[in-house]
Amino acid sequence: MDLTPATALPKLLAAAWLLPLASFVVILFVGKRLGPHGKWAGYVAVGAIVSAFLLSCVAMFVVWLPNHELPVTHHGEHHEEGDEHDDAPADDDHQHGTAAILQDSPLTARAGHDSPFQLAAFQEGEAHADEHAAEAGHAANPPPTYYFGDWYSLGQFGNLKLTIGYYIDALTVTMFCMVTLIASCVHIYALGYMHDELHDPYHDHEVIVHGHHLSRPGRFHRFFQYLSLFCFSMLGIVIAGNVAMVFVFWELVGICSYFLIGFYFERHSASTAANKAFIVNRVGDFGMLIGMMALWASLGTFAFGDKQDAKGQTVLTESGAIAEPGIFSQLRTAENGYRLVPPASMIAEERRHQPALEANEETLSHTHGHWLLLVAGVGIFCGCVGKSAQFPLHVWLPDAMEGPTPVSALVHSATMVAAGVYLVGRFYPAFCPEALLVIAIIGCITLSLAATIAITATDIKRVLAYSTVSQLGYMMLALGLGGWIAGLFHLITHAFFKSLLFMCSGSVIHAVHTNDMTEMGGLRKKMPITAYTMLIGCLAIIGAGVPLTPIGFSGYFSKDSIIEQAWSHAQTNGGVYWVFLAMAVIGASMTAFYMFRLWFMTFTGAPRDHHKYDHAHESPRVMTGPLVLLAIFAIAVAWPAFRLTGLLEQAQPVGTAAGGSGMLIEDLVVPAEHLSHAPDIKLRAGLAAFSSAFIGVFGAAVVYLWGYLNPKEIKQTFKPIYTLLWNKWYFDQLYNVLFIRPALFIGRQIAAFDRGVIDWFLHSCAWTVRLFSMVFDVVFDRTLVDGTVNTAANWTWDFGLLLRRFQTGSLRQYVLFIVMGTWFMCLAYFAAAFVLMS
Amino acid sequence: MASAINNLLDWLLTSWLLSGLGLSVSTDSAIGYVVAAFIHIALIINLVAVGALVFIWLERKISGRIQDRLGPTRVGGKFGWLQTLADGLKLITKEDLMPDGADGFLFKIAPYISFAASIAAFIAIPFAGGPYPWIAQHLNTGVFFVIAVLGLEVFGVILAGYSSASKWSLFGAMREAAQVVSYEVPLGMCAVVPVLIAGSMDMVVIGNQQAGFFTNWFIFHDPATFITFWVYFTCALASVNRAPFDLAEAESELVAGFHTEYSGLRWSFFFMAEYGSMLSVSLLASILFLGGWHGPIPIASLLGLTAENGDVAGYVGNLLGLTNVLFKGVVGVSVMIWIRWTLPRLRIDQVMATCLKYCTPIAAVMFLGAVLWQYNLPGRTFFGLLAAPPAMFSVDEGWEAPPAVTTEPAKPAMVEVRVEGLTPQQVAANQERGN
Amino acid sequence: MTTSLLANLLTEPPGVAHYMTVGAVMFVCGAMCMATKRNALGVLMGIELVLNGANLNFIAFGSKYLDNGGPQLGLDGSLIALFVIVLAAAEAAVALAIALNFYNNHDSIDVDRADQLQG
Amino acid sequence: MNAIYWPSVFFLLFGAMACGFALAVLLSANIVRMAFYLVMSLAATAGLFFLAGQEFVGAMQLLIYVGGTLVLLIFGVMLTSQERFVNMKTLAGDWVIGMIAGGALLSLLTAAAFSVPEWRGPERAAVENLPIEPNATPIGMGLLGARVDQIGAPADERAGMAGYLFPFEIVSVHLLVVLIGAAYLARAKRRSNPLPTG
Repeated sequence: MDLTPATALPKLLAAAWLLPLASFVVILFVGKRLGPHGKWAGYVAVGAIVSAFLLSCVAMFVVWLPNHELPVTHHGEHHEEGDEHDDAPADDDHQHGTAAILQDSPLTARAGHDSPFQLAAFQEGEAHADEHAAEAGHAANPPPTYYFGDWYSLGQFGNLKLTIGYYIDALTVTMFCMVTLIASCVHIYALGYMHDELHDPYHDHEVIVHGHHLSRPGRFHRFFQYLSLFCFSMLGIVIAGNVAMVFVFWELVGICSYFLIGFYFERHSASTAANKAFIVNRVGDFGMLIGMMALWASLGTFAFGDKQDAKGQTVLTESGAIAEPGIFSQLRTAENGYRLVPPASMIAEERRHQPALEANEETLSHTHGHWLLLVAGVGIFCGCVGKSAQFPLHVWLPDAMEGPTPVSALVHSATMVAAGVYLVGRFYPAFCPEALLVIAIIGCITLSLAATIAITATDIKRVLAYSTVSQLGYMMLALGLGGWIAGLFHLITHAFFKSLLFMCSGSVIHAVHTNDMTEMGGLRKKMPITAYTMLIGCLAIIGAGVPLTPIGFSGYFSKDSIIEQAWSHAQTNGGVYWVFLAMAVIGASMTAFYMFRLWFMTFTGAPRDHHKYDHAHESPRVMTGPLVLLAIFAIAVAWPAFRLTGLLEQAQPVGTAAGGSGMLIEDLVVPAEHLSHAPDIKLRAGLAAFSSAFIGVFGAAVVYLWGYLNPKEIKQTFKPIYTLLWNKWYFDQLYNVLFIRPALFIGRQIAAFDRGVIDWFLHSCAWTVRLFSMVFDVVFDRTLVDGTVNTAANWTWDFGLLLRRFQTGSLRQYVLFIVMGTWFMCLAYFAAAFVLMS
Repeated sequence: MASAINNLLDWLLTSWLLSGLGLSVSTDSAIGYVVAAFIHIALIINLVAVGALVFIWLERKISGRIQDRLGPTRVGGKFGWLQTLADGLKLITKEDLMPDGADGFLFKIAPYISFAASIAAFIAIPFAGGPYPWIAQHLNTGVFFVIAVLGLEVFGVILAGYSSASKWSLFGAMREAAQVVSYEVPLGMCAVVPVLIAGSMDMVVIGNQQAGFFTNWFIFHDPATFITFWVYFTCALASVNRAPFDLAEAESELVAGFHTEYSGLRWSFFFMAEYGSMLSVSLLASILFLGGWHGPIPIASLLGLTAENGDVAGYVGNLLGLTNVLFKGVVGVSVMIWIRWTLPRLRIDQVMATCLKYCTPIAAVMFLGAVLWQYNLPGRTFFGLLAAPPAMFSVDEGWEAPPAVTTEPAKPAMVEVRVEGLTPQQVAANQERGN
Repeated sequence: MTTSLLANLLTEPPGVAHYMTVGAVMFVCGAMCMATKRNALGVLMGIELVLNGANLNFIAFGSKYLDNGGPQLGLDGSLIALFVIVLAAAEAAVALAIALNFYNNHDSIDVDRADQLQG
Repeated sequence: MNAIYWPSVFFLLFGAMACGFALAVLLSANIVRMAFYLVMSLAATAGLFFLAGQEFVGAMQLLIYVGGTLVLLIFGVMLTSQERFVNMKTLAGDWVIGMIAGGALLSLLTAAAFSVPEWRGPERAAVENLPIEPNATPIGMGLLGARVDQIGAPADERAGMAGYLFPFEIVSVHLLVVLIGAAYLARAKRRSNPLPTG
């Protein structure tokens, strides 16, 4: 097989994508009969996902990496930068793009005062005067290589084209590897974790039916069936080539999460949680639909990329224009130097309103287009808010704990919540700075909010859930502040250590059969592997590492880059924008606090519940194996040696690295991402991150390890805050008051209206009709119709009676009839013949 | 003499009978018809009647010998050879009884029906072949006709059994009816085998095809025909309900079967019918299987006694053929008698089983075997050892096969065809000349 | 007139019409048998007669000794007659079986008893 | 003043027998006699067949029909061994109706028979010297699917004049079915309560 990416990648990734679907179908139809209680269904699913992972690895290491040279990353030492710009690709339109950036990048436009870029330049000294071009050079990243195409066209309605297509770039491949790897681990882990389901009947101790534990047939095979479908959907989102397809698989992911969260649907809590997740997601999807409509109505396409030929080259028209431009290349055209400029189709409306200004394009204010872009961006982001459990819609994620722990691991790390962040990253070119600001605000709120809640939670999985929310907030914050690479970087690293953490907690729960940390303690001796892998996870999530050196856990690199981005953003804009930075830092320390609180409470100290402690045991190898594997990844995945960031940089949307300036909010500037590598920023940010994390860990140790402070007293002291946090900021209650109650109220009103007015109207109509029909019945039906029919029937009856006489049943008379009949017929024939003759 | 008869009839018919109807008839052909018909009928009736006498005497002697007795010895000097005649006289002089409650008409007519049927079979049986065969009516479906008419004999038996208003008679008749009707099937199948080989149902043709040495007899044509002959003989025994198939007159159970109530002449008619049909099936067997009027050694043709050498030679040759045929028939009848006095009587179920379980399947298989043999070894005879004489390829059917049809899967029997245009009148004239 | 008719009958070859007349007589007799006999077997015999009457016509139309340039069936006549005979035998078998059943069920063979189909 | 044509004499004989015995069948009340007359009538019909030059069909008629009627007779005797069935009188009313209908039909048929002049019969000279054409082989060939009587005819006349192989096969299968069916119908049933009759 030829390994040219244009042909090989779609095949490989499609195979990797469809394998879980195949296993889903197989298990769906024959799952129950696969082995005892469907035991082999698990192996089917595991086989599918593992082979998918292998295929992804082939795509990554055999096809992608050899064919695409990694750009040298800037996340290492900053002073490499000088002798780096010469190996920036030097093709024409790139130069042109560079020039464009130079003349109308917001930075140069506002050069002279506190442009961090100039500031950095000055600090480097005059000797580096020629670095302007260089800086700008890799500030304006080249258009990323991607492979775009359609596998199958669902149909074309006007210019609305619905296709099953692919958009494959470095990000896609990376996500494929990450998702399939973690999914594989989760699958294998679940083989062990779900073995109770193999018992037939399975006794659910949390559900009481007529005073007995509910006993039902095991659902082992069904669990893996859902898992497979889940992976299939997630991979579908990752590989999707257009928004419509994204939306389809988006919903698929939603329904899968619904199934999985409600896996123990006999438990009331589980079913409600599933409903909650589903409904909350619908709210976000509504916004997403709006965004899609806005985009499609103005751009007329759903496709991400431009139409490509078999060799992966963009198809051009004779005039050299792109034949079928996708969303991104319509929004960021080379003519505009890849700046986000509302295309003519977006301004058309406005132009119609201002015919006078028809003449010259420049005088157009473009506000209309900007608003449209804002709506589109925020709309799309709404979907991401829903999926990634951002601030207004974050309430579903903690409840999603009701599902089996492997599901939580998958949902929280690789698949569902990652989908939101991934979509933001994918859509990044379409977000105008205002939209990014919204994203940043939402992310900031989310991360602080979730972190605070996580501090007080005692349910081990709940803590992890809130930490997930806050980490997602981090990612959103990074993306919103212009740190595209930082955000997605954190997405990937977080996927690893968060799944690790969840599996560890699952292992703990598996051992002690409770979620409540207050009943644990000292488990380190009982289950060392779990304990230390979890420790690794905690260190990774708090971003432990030696500051100012490329030594540390994976979280260290990603979180630091986020904070650096926040710092440079704050520096660039100043003023209120410092809040983002503050929140990020404080959130980091809170993260450290509650993570280690969790670890200390679970694994150290004296066991709080001896019965459970004695009962505890290390999990089987099938569960600890994935833990170790993931721990290794959690440590090492982000090391510069592996050039993950370089991989992401390959996929960075063109023009986004250069940041941009607000269109509606004039003084909003999204700084170019490379500016966050300025040494002073790295210095301060690194120290801030480290110190905050250290403070958090220290605090946790003081309270929960050494016990200098008694948590209960602290609770007493800050009771109002504690209750506030304990009740999760009363969000559920708030929504209950804000939405649910009103909804119910309105519903009742409407129902009353329905009964009182509509029903009354309908009933009266029905009554009238009935009356009329009764009259009609008597007047027309009974007399006319029935009369006719009855007369006909009577005639038939009489005729039948007549014929009845001939039907004597006597053979001999029949013969006579035949004879006479023949006779008369022949006679008639002859008579007729005679008449005709004469 | 013929002219005298002619004139007499001429005068009678013209002057008296037909002049009243206002038309005159030249009776040349009339006299031919009448005389020919009378001669044929006389010959056949004599054959049957005398045959009956002889066979009854023969049966008595044979049974006597078989039972270690002498049998009739006195009447007519040696061997009591006039014994049967005496019995006949006795029968004629006996009172003709008819039971009360009998259906008079049917009771009276039944023996004659049987007798007529068994005589009618002889109409189509040739006694000598050649270009001018000795045959009452030359039918080209002779075999078929004979078998059909033989089937009619049982009819009279049933009428007799029914009309005598006696249980014994009725049972006997029922038995015979069932027996004969079911035995007609294998009988017909067996008769079809030689027809298949000859490619004609014309018994003259069949007989002529077996001309020459005995190796050309159809019984030796191939194994199938060999077995078929014996099956045929068995079925013939049954269809003329001779022992061991004579359940119709099982003395031990039914007093005398269908002719319990009969006496005197009518009774003797039944017997004549029985022996007549015995003879006819034997003749049929001899013509179908045993070469008919051709002896084991073709003396007639060796001596040049054929029609080519003049009518007299042909006549003498036909006489030889007649003796051949009759000899074979008598031998057949004697074997029947022999069997009767040797084998015990079967039960009715055994009879039926013999027919349905053995004779019919064997006959069917033999038919198939004959077909395959004929298809694979056309033109061979004597179990395929010898080449068949050209006569075997000639079929005397009036219809001429044009080349167009030979593309059809043509039976070897139709390879070479001669046309013989004979109207009934000419046939009759031939008979006349022959006599 | 009668004389000349008889003369023609005696001196002229019979034609299709004569055969048809005989067939008609047999046909009518058969039909009348079916119509008048109360004995099921009588009805069967009537059927046989009817079939023979029809057959006679086929034979007549198929025979070339009766042909006078009128419409002719040729070989078809005898073939159809053959089929009629064979099928008539089959029909007789079935009819007899039916009659036998009827006799078993009603122990009678009076067709007038078989009038359950009376309207 | 021409000579008697003896075939027509025989025709008169056989025809008279056929018609007479058919009438006898119609008129006699005794089932067994009816059967007897029937056989006679059929035999006469066979004679008519012979006279028409159809020996094969005639022989067939004798074999099958007479055989079949023989069976008929047997059944008749078996069934009607009880006296009450032997003589089943026909009602006078039936006679009247039957005679009317029959007469009408007969007149109609005879009229139809003599309505076509070509059917009156051929010229004596035309048929007197016709050769005897045995028709067993053509019938056999026709049943095998080859129409030897059509060989001379031009193609358009022969179109659709295929042989009778297919009907032959159908009839054979039909016969088999009939045999089985008859055996099934006529099998002895042990019926505890006979159907309500009448």
